[in-house]
Amino acid sequence: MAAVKPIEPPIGVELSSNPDPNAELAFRFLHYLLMMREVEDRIERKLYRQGKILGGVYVGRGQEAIPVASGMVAEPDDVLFPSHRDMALYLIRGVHPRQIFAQYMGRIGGLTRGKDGNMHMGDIKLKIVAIISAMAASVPVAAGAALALKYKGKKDIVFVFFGDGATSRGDWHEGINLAAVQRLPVVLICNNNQYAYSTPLSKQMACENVADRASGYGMPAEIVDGNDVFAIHESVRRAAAHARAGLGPYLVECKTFRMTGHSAHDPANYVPKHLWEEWGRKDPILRLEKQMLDKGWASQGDLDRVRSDIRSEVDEAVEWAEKSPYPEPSELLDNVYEKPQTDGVE
Amino acid sequence: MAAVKPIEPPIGVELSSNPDPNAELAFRFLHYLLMMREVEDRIERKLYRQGKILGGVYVGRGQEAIPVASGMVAEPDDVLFPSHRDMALYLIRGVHPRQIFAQYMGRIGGLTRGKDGNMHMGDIKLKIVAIISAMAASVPVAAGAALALKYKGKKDIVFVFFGDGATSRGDWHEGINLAAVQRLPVVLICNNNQYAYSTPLSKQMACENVADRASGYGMPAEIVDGNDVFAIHESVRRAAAHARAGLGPYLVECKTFRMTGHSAHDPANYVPKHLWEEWGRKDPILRLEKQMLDKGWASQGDLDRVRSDIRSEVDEAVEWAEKSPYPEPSELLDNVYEKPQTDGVE
Amino acid sequence: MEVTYLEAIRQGIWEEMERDPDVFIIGEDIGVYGGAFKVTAGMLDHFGERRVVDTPISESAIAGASIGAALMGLRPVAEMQFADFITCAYDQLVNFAAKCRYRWGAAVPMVVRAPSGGGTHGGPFHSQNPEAWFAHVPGLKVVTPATAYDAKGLIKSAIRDNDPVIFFEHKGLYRRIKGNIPDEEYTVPIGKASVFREGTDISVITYGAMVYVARDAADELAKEGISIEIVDLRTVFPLDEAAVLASVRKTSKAILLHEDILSGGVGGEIAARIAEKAFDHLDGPVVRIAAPDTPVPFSPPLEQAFLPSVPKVIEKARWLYNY
Amino acid sequence: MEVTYLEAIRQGIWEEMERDPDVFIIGEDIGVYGGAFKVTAGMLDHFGERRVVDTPISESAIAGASIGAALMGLRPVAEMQFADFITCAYDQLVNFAAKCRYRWGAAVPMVVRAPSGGGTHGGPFHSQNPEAWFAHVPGLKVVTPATAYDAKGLIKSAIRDNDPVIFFEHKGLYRRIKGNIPDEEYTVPIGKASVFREGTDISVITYGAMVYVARDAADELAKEGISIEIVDLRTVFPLDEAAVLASVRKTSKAILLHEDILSGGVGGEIAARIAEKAFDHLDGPVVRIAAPDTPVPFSPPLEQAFLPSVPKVIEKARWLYNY
Ligand SMILES: Cc1ncc(C[n+]2csc(CCOP(=O)(O)OP(=O)(O)O)c2C)c(N)n1
Ligand SMILES: Cc1ncc(C[n+]2csc(CCOP(=O)(O)OP(=O)(O)O)c2C)c(N)n1
Ligand SMILES: [Mg+2]
Ligand SMILES: [Mg+2]
Repeated sequence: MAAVKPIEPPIGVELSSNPDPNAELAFRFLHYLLMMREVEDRIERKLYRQGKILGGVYVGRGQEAIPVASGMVAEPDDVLFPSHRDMALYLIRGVHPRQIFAQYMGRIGGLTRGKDGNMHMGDIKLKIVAIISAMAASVPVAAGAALALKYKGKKDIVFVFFGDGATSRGDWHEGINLAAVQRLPVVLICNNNQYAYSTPLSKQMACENVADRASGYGMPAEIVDGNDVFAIHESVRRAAAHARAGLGPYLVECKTFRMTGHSAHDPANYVPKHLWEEWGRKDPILRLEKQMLDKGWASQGDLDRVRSDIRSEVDEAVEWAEKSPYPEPSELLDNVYEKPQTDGVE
Repeated sequence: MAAVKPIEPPIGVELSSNPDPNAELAFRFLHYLLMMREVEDRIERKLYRQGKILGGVYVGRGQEAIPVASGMVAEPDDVLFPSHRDMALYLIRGVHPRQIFAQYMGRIGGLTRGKDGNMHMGDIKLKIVAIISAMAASVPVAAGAALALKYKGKKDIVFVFFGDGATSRGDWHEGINLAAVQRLPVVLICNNNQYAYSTPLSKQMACENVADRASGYGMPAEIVDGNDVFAIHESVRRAAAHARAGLGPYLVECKTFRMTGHSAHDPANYVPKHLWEEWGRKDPILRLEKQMLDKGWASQGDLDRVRSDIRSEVDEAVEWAEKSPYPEPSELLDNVYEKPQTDGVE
Repeated sequence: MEVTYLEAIRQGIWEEMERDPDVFIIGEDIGVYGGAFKVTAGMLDHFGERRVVDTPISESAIAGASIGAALMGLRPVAEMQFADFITCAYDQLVNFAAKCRYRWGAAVPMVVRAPSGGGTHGGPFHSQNPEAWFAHVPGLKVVTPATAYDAKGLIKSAIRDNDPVIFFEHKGLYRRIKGNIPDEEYTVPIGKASVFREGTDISVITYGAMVYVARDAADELAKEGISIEIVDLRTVFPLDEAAVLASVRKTSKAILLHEDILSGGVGGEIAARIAEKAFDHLDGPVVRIAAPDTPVPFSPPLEQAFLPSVPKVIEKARWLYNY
Repeated sequence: MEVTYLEAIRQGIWEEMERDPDVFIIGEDIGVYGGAFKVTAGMLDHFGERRVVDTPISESAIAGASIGAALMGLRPVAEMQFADFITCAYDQLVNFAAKCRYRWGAAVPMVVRAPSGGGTHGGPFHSQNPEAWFAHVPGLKVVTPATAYDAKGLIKSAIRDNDPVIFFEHKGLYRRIKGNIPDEEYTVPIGKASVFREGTDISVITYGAMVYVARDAADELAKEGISIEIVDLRTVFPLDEAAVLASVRKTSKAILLHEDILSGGVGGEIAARIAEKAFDHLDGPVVRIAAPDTPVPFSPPLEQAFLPSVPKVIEKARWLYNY
């Protein structure tokens, strides 16, 4: 299968005449951070409230650095198992915002043609596996994908994403244990945003860090600032190198915070105010922008340009998606099985 | 509910005129060790081969010290969740060998009146919960029992038993995590006999010890020689004290070896010969007997007497069980629900 | 007093917790958040953490812990955040909870509440109707209320029942359906169907949200002089076979209607009972109306085509009437 | 060549592994031990550790890993040590495996082998017939062979199928049933029933171990001049409705027979199809014979009373014949 070329952030790249190699990387990070933020803001704060998007809406506001940094580490033939706050992974793999909006609106322009909604999207050609709702169900499946890559003698690896709450599921334990015993090439990326819906860590686990569980699987783990895109990039690169070297799974725990409700209908009154303020100051985008200005990688004008270009790309994508038709009712019966189904449908 | 008085090992007790308090304890240990060994030998090596026992037969040969020591620590009102190699727990709680043989033969004299077989026996009055076949399914259930004891403000605690292989089940993870988060009074006793059916530890887990998993639940754990009944007794006493003090779950990993096949039909050819020899020398019964002689707690004559008394008790119990009738076919429909069932049984 | 279906369930649980100190609730986000659908709203404040147990994301442990607590004499009321996740607790429910009494005489008085059903654009994992997966498990009882009155009366009976009960609450009814319930306390027996509407020409046997689809179809058909009797099963396992057969013997024509998919659905079991035990009374084929054998699709036009509809019921009823 | 039902399955898997390097097996104790029932005996030596994956005790991970490998283009053949433990993998199978193609067009070509059925004194957890729990899940196929010929032909078709297949092997048939199978390679199509025995008076529609109970009853009944046609479903989901209806239209009387319990069993679905689509051809009630709604008991006299028997079939058939 041909490798998938990520969308280039043109502005960013062209502007980094700066010799520091991190300058260009920073612009790439910024592009995807802002694109994810803009796409999800549009979904959660506009289209959902306008009633143009139905069903559950979960966004990764404040956590964007995790999928952005991880997605930039993954090679095009690596297999991704995003969770429900990892939008950037799709963007980096070249899924167009048009397709994403169409997906959320249940149009045929979406990745599932309306069969499923929101983050439940995948594309086997892009090597992105769609989650099911059950938290952590992807973990054993990711182990199996890794087993297949090893079976075929490939050097590709698997990235599987999950939250702190998902680690309480039996599937999380079984999947990681199997991957560890079989030394499968899996990078485990935990977004520890300290809440699972309304449930704080103290009611989720009795250990301090998700990483404390790694010893039970004989695997290495590291904890990283989940709002520092460069730091995550470093950690995930170490994890990927470990997995690619055939040394088995490797856990990266990203400490972050969910800067919104669990889903679009959740005001999250259960979150103490001070946490919003505290973590608001740690916003990964503001942080990166400041860094870029401080290091002289970009001018305020550059940053504004990136933002405005993204905004117009997203405007266009929403328009496109709204024009994408709904599926025909007849499609209801398509693709239950490989061959058209005759039984149980009249 | 009235506390259940264990069967006294008369000989043992009366003989220990020895001032050392451990002398009497040693006789109690010996009684239950030998009784479990004798009962299970009779089941596996005689009745099963004679075709008098049908279905699966799993015994704890070589691991008897684990249920014996643990069962002696448990207070009569503590709740026990035996696994399939913990026969001594039933004996200590006062289940008569007659009932056990009848259970294995599918007679009404058994604890389940023939509804279920072998180790699948429980008695809520004795506070012993019957396992289901699915490994580790008892762990979340044990957590719930502990939750109930805490809910009622009792000081009683729960003991749940499992093997090394069972720790790979999602239920094991979910149950312990819940117990840890809720700080429930559960003593977790692992018989690490290095095999799960034909599967060695190396294919079961990527960590060296089951105890390595404890940190993931923020709970203490200790590793003990699973063939040293006094050592296990010490460890389990510490664990029970911890749980009874309201400090949450505590894991005791007992390193031992399964001195037989997985079940009566398994020759276990997959086990390297040297392991049989090595562990045969560590037999917990021979070890205790030697200790009792060395310390002058008992004479060879005493020990022989204990053995022969047990043998005749078991002979009598088998006779009794063989006379116990099979259930009437009409009992098939009893006890599906509290009230006699009318639907689906025409 | 008129209350919503949701409020009726909430009141039922609340009253039982007031009445019996051994009743407690356990599940995900049921405490400070009051549950994903707010069925347990206010209970943490009123009853405290001891009796409102927020758990990790561990459906199997929620079910297992409920079993353990029930074995010790408590009466847990567990919540699955969505019925679809009950699959994660399947072994505990069908093998542990269901079989304890039969195997060794141990009672497991527990309730598992599961918000089920579609029509809410929930997609494949927030819309399923899992009742048939449990209406095949001796030892369990499966309850599927359609009205506010029954919802309250049945949740109270479920909590008092000494056997494990799976209680399916239809999400689409939570706030859409209101009903008058008495101020004084009452219960509704598990295992008894009710005649939701009397009729003479055709028996429509159904439950849950489809009761209202049947009702709307019956209103239309009445204008054509076709008299529909609607039997609301209320409990789908064990079945109230007598009620079903009585209605069919009266009307001699039967339609089985459910939102769950056709194959392996509860309707098949009931149609089979009719075809075996009311055969001589039948004046026409036993008709089934159900969702097609597909996952539940997300996009509105697809979901609309998926769900059994009033026109579909009218069409089939006309056909059967003229048979 | 004459082989046992067990050996036929073993050969089928073996041949497919020889034919297609993407086929591999995964499960507990399937390697050095050759599986609890020895179905995979010799495969580790012949195919090596890469293609014979021994796992921890993790049914959900076995199912999940099979899905992941299948998504990557391999063809896993997973073994549940006993069908009863498939409940531990329920979410992965009914929510992940079954729905991938429908949701996002991803093929999941995997097989889950599950030794099921009673009559072996296995008790409540080593005797169940879980097919109905899956014959209600669109996206899955559920296969239940009765003969050595079909067992081999169907396991080969299941492995080549591009959709997930749950393959129930009846433990009671493993060594008891022998059959001649061709030396040259063959397959048996999934989704097609077969007429196990031709007859004219009554159609007995069954599958798995009960095919032989039906056969023995038919032999007896033949002496009384009652001619039984036996339809072996072979696949219970999706159903071969056409074959069922064709037989019933011919005989105009139908008995559904299965070892699984009555309520919610596959027999109900088929009886319903008959009552709806062959109604005018029926000359008598659609009779069902199945185990009662109880767990599977351990003690021989109880299990004997539990399992559908030849005398029971004879009695019901006589009654229906004279109806
Ligand atoms: C098995 C299961 N139970 C419950 C849910 C409902 N649910 C959806 S997301 C969520 C919280 C997940 O928390 P976490 O894993 O920390 O991820 P986060 O949303 O915080 O990123 C819950 C309980 C689910 N999806 N799956
Ligand atoms: C969920 C589940 N899968 C498979 C089995 C079959 N089985 C019975 S015992 C056993 C091995 C258990 O190993 P371990 O937990 O180490 O206990 P041990 O027998 O060694 O004492 C297996 C695989 C089972 N009982 N439950
Ligand atoms: Mg979280
Ligand atoms: Mg073991």
